[in-house]
Amino acid sequence: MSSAERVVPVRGLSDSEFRSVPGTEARVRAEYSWDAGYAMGTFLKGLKEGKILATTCRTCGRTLFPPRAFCEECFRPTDGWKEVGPTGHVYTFSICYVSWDMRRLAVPEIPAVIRLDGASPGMGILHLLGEVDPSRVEVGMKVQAVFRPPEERRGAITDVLHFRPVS
Amino acid sequence: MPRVAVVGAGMTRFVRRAEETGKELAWKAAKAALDSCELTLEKVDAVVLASAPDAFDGVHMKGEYLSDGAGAWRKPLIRSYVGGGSGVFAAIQGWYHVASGLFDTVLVVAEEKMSSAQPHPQGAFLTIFDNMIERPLGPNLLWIFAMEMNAYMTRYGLEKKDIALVAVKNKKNAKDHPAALLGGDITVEDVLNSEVLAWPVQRLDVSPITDGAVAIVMAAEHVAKRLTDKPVWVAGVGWHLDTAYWTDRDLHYPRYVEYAARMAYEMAGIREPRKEIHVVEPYDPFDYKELHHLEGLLLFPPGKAPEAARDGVLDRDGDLPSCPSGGLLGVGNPIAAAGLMKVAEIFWQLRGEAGARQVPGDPRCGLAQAWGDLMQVATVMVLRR
Amino acid sequence: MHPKIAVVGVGWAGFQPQTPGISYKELMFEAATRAYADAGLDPRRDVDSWVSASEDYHEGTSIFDEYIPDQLGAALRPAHTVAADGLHALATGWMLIASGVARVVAVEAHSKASDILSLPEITAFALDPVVERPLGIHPGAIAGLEADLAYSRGAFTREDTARVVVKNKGNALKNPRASFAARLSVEDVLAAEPLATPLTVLDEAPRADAAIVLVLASEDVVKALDVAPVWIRGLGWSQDAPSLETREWEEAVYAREAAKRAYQMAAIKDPATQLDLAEIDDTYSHKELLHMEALGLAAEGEAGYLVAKGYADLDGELPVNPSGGSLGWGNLLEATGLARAMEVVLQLRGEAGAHQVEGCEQGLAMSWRGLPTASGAVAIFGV
Amino acid sequence: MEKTWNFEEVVKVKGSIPVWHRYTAGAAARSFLALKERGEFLGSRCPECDLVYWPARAFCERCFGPAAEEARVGPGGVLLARTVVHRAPDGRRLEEPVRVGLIALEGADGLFIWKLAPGAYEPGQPVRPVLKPPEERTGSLEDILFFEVEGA
Repeated sequence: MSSAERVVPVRGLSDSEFRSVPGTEARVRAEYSWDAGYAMGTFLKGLKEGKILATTCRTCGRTLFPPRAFCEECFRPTDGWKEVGPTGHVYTFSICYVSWDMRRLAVPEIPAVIRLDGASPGMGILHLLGEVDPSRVEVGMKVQAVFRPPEERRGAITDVLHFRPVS
Repeated sequence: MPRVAVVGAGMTRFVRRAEETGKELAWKAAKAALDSCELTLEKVDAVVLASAPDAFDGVHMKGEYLSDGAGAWRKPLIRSYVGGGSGVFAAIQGWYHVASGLFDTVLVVAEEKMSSAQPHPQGAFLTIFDNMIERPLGPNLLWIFAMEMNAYMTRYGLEKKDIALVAVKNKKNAKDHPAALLGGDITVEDVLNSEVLAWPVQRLDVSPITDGAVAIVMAAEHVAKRLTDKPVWVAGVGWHLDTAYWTDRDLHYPRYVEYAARMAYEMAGIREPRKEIHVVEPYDPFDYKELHHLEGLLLFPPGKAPEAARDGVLDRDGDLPSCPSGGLLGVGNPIAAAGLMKVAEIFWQLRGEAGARQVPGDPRCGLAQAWGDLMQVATVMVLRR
Repeated sequence: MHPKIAVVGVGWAGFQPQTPGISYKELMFEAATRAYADAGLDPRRDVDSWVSASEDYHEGTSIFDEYIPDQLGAALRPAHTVAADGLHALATGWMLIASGVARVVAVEAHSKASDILSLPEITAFALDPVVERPLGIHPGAIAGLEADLAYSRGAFTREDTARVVVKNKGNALKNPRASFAARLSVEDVLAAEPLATPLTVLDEAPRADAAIVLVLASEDVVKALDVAPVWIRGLGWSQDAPSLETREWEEAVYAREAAKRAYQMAAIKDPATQLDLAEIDDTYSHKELLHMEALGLAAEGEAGYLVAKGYADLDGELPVNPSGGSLGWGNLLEATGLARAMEVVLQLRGEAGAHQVEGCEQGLAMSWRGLPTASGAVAIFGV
Repeated sequence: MEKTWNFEEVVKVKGSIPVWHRYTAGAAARSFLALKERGEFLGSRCPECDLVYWPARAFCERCFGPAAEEARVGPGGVLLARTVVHRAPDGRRLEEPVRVGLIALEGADGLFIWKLAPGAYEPGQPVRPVLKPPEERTGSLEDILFFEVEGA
């Protein structure tokens, strides 16, 4: 018996067939209001005040970022808070031309992992780069957080508009 | 440890939009796997199931929904779940179901119907990101791959053309796979000239949205020997899940793959993987991932897998054939099903039943690996004839 | 002969209708910290593998297994999730140890149901999209039909099911973890606001938040630890047809099939006499009675009568849900089965407190995966 | 680390799973088309187990063989159980509760749950479906308006 005999056919549809064969559609309301918890809740409130907060672990001496209530290496509660950033550097980045639902973007987005000054080495966060020509972005580039004006902040990650190159 | 064998495998064709429901896809693959070893459903003691996010098929508790299609009517079924790593994990799960002594014959089924998700299946991936600090940024799944690829290229000074060879190889290999959605002859230039989605990721670096299902049958030694004179034995299994804080990790090297591989190698008694493994199916949703994973599997030093691709080592007739099936890039990527397809491919290769895809040299030991989550989990299975 | 594997640590957090100010990660961390302390183990050094039970749509996150490792001490370790109940996770942990791939496994399940704003719609999203969902009804209708069928065929009476509510919420008065404890009468239950007739809102377990962690260990590890082991003697899980159309409506076949396997493994021939207590699914009051019969704790058609005469009371011949059950401490989604397992373990250790069942040596935990499934699991524990 | 003690300071973050879905009917398509075009209840039969499924299925859940033979069922049946649902799908209290029945369709082996017309019902009553007018049918179960007592 060849492997071909163990591959069974199925019917692949064209996009228009897919939309016209009998079937149903559903838009489930799947909505949530997640408790941010004491670590992330404090971090989000810090953003509202223009501060980027990390947690610290006395056992391993690390400054953990994004902040958490526990040290995953030592398996113990973290001990305190430390302000980090707003400067840091680009660890890696992309120049993205499509949205999350695969529509073409007029202006590309530049997501990056940013390693913040003051956090332990290797600790970073996902955010977008702005106020920069995409062709000039490079790994290692020094950047800093650009906050929204205080009255526009909501205690959310989007209180940081983006990171821009340090001039 | 008791010996556990793979004794049968079957799969559906991989297509872009299946007319069949998810249950029907699962049934077709499961039936094909049972038929391949002339087994009836009543001889199956338990079923294990893998499928990636419920948000693709669009059914909450998808494992319960799919259970009848997977052959689990009034049988024990557990759906394990490690994102993209689920396909190979399902085979690991089948292994521990049998190795625990609780079951003799287990049907392992992996199904994915990604086409159900609208407006685009990528939308489901938005919800894999951290709900507090990442989703509000509107992230695209491509972001993390692109950033990992960039970190990999930057660290080792690699160029896109070094990596594009993998897409060329896999799509070519897939021409010989009867289930393939995207086999064909393309060139490195085609990859480099394809639409830029999220630099450095371009259209032809990526595997497509796919529907499909794969199933295998696993059995304890005394049953396996009755069912077939060519059992393929599970020699080693390994899996590791790294921290959820992916932005705290060095992305240029998948240490969780190395840890999973070491776990499997230790169990299999493998000391020199590059010499002892004859055919490998690393997870290749993107072309660079195959290289990344070959390095994590300790088959090449970090940053050196692209050289192997360039020198033809990874070709079907090379020294270490990699993704002879055509992989996710060529056969298609119905997430969990694609992972289990890799186990099925090693099964067929070690039995010498891979037809036009058969690698030369009478391979006796092969490895299948899958990967998933936020660049975070690796699942590894070593198989021996 | 199956290997001997024991529960050597338990930990929990929550058991409240809401856990404001605490994220699911922090809830899990609290439960895990307690469980490792209870077992006297360091997760970073002593635990080989982790299993967590979760469902994406209950978390609001796709591929939720991404977010389990750190708060369990499982970062960069062999950890995985099962999209199943906590008892399936427990069975998975058992298999990992029995297969020889691990000696110590931590099993986790949690509910952060208070984070979910649209739970009934999500529950209905588990129905078959083309064959069942077009009906467009609240999923409670399925429970209503099942109860009505049981009454009309004379399996038990409306009053019998109300007595289950009275018993379980009454038992809950002695369990500090039970947020929904109450002293009620049968009339109170019958007169409550209707949900899906004949069931009222009091017949349904209200949802709650909690996290539970159990630590399992092989016999050789148990010997080296300073703990009172509770052995896992039997395990079984099964499901009937997932479709509403072709499943058995008069009998909980999933429970019967799961129990058959668990009893065989534990060499139990007469569960009603060989078990000293049972913590079984009571997400809806009538389910406890159906489950008692399917598990062989009552003969067919006798569960209602037995509950009425006090057989299943805390001081009865076979206490059923002495903890108060889900009607007493809430529907914990995927964590429900593990909460039941924890209750049985605490009972067998003699640490159940005011709801302690005297002199118990063998107990059963059973879970149902909830509407709209016909899926469940059984575990037998003994000392 | 201090937990939040002040309820006013509890932070919650809202979100959703913002995808919707299109589902093909697979083998059940023929049941829906028969309903739409001819007002018929057309199921399928597993020849091995002699089980009749409605709506039609590709495979038999019991023996795992194909369930491809056509089999006509209903349209009438017997009401086995009924419930009055006082909750809307989103959990809110319904002003006008909905009646739902568990129905054994004639000739089918499984059961079928569908809406009942207003009124009082007793288990064991014969019931029959009322379909939408042919021009309004879309080829889905929603072409069945409700079931009512036979002879009502």
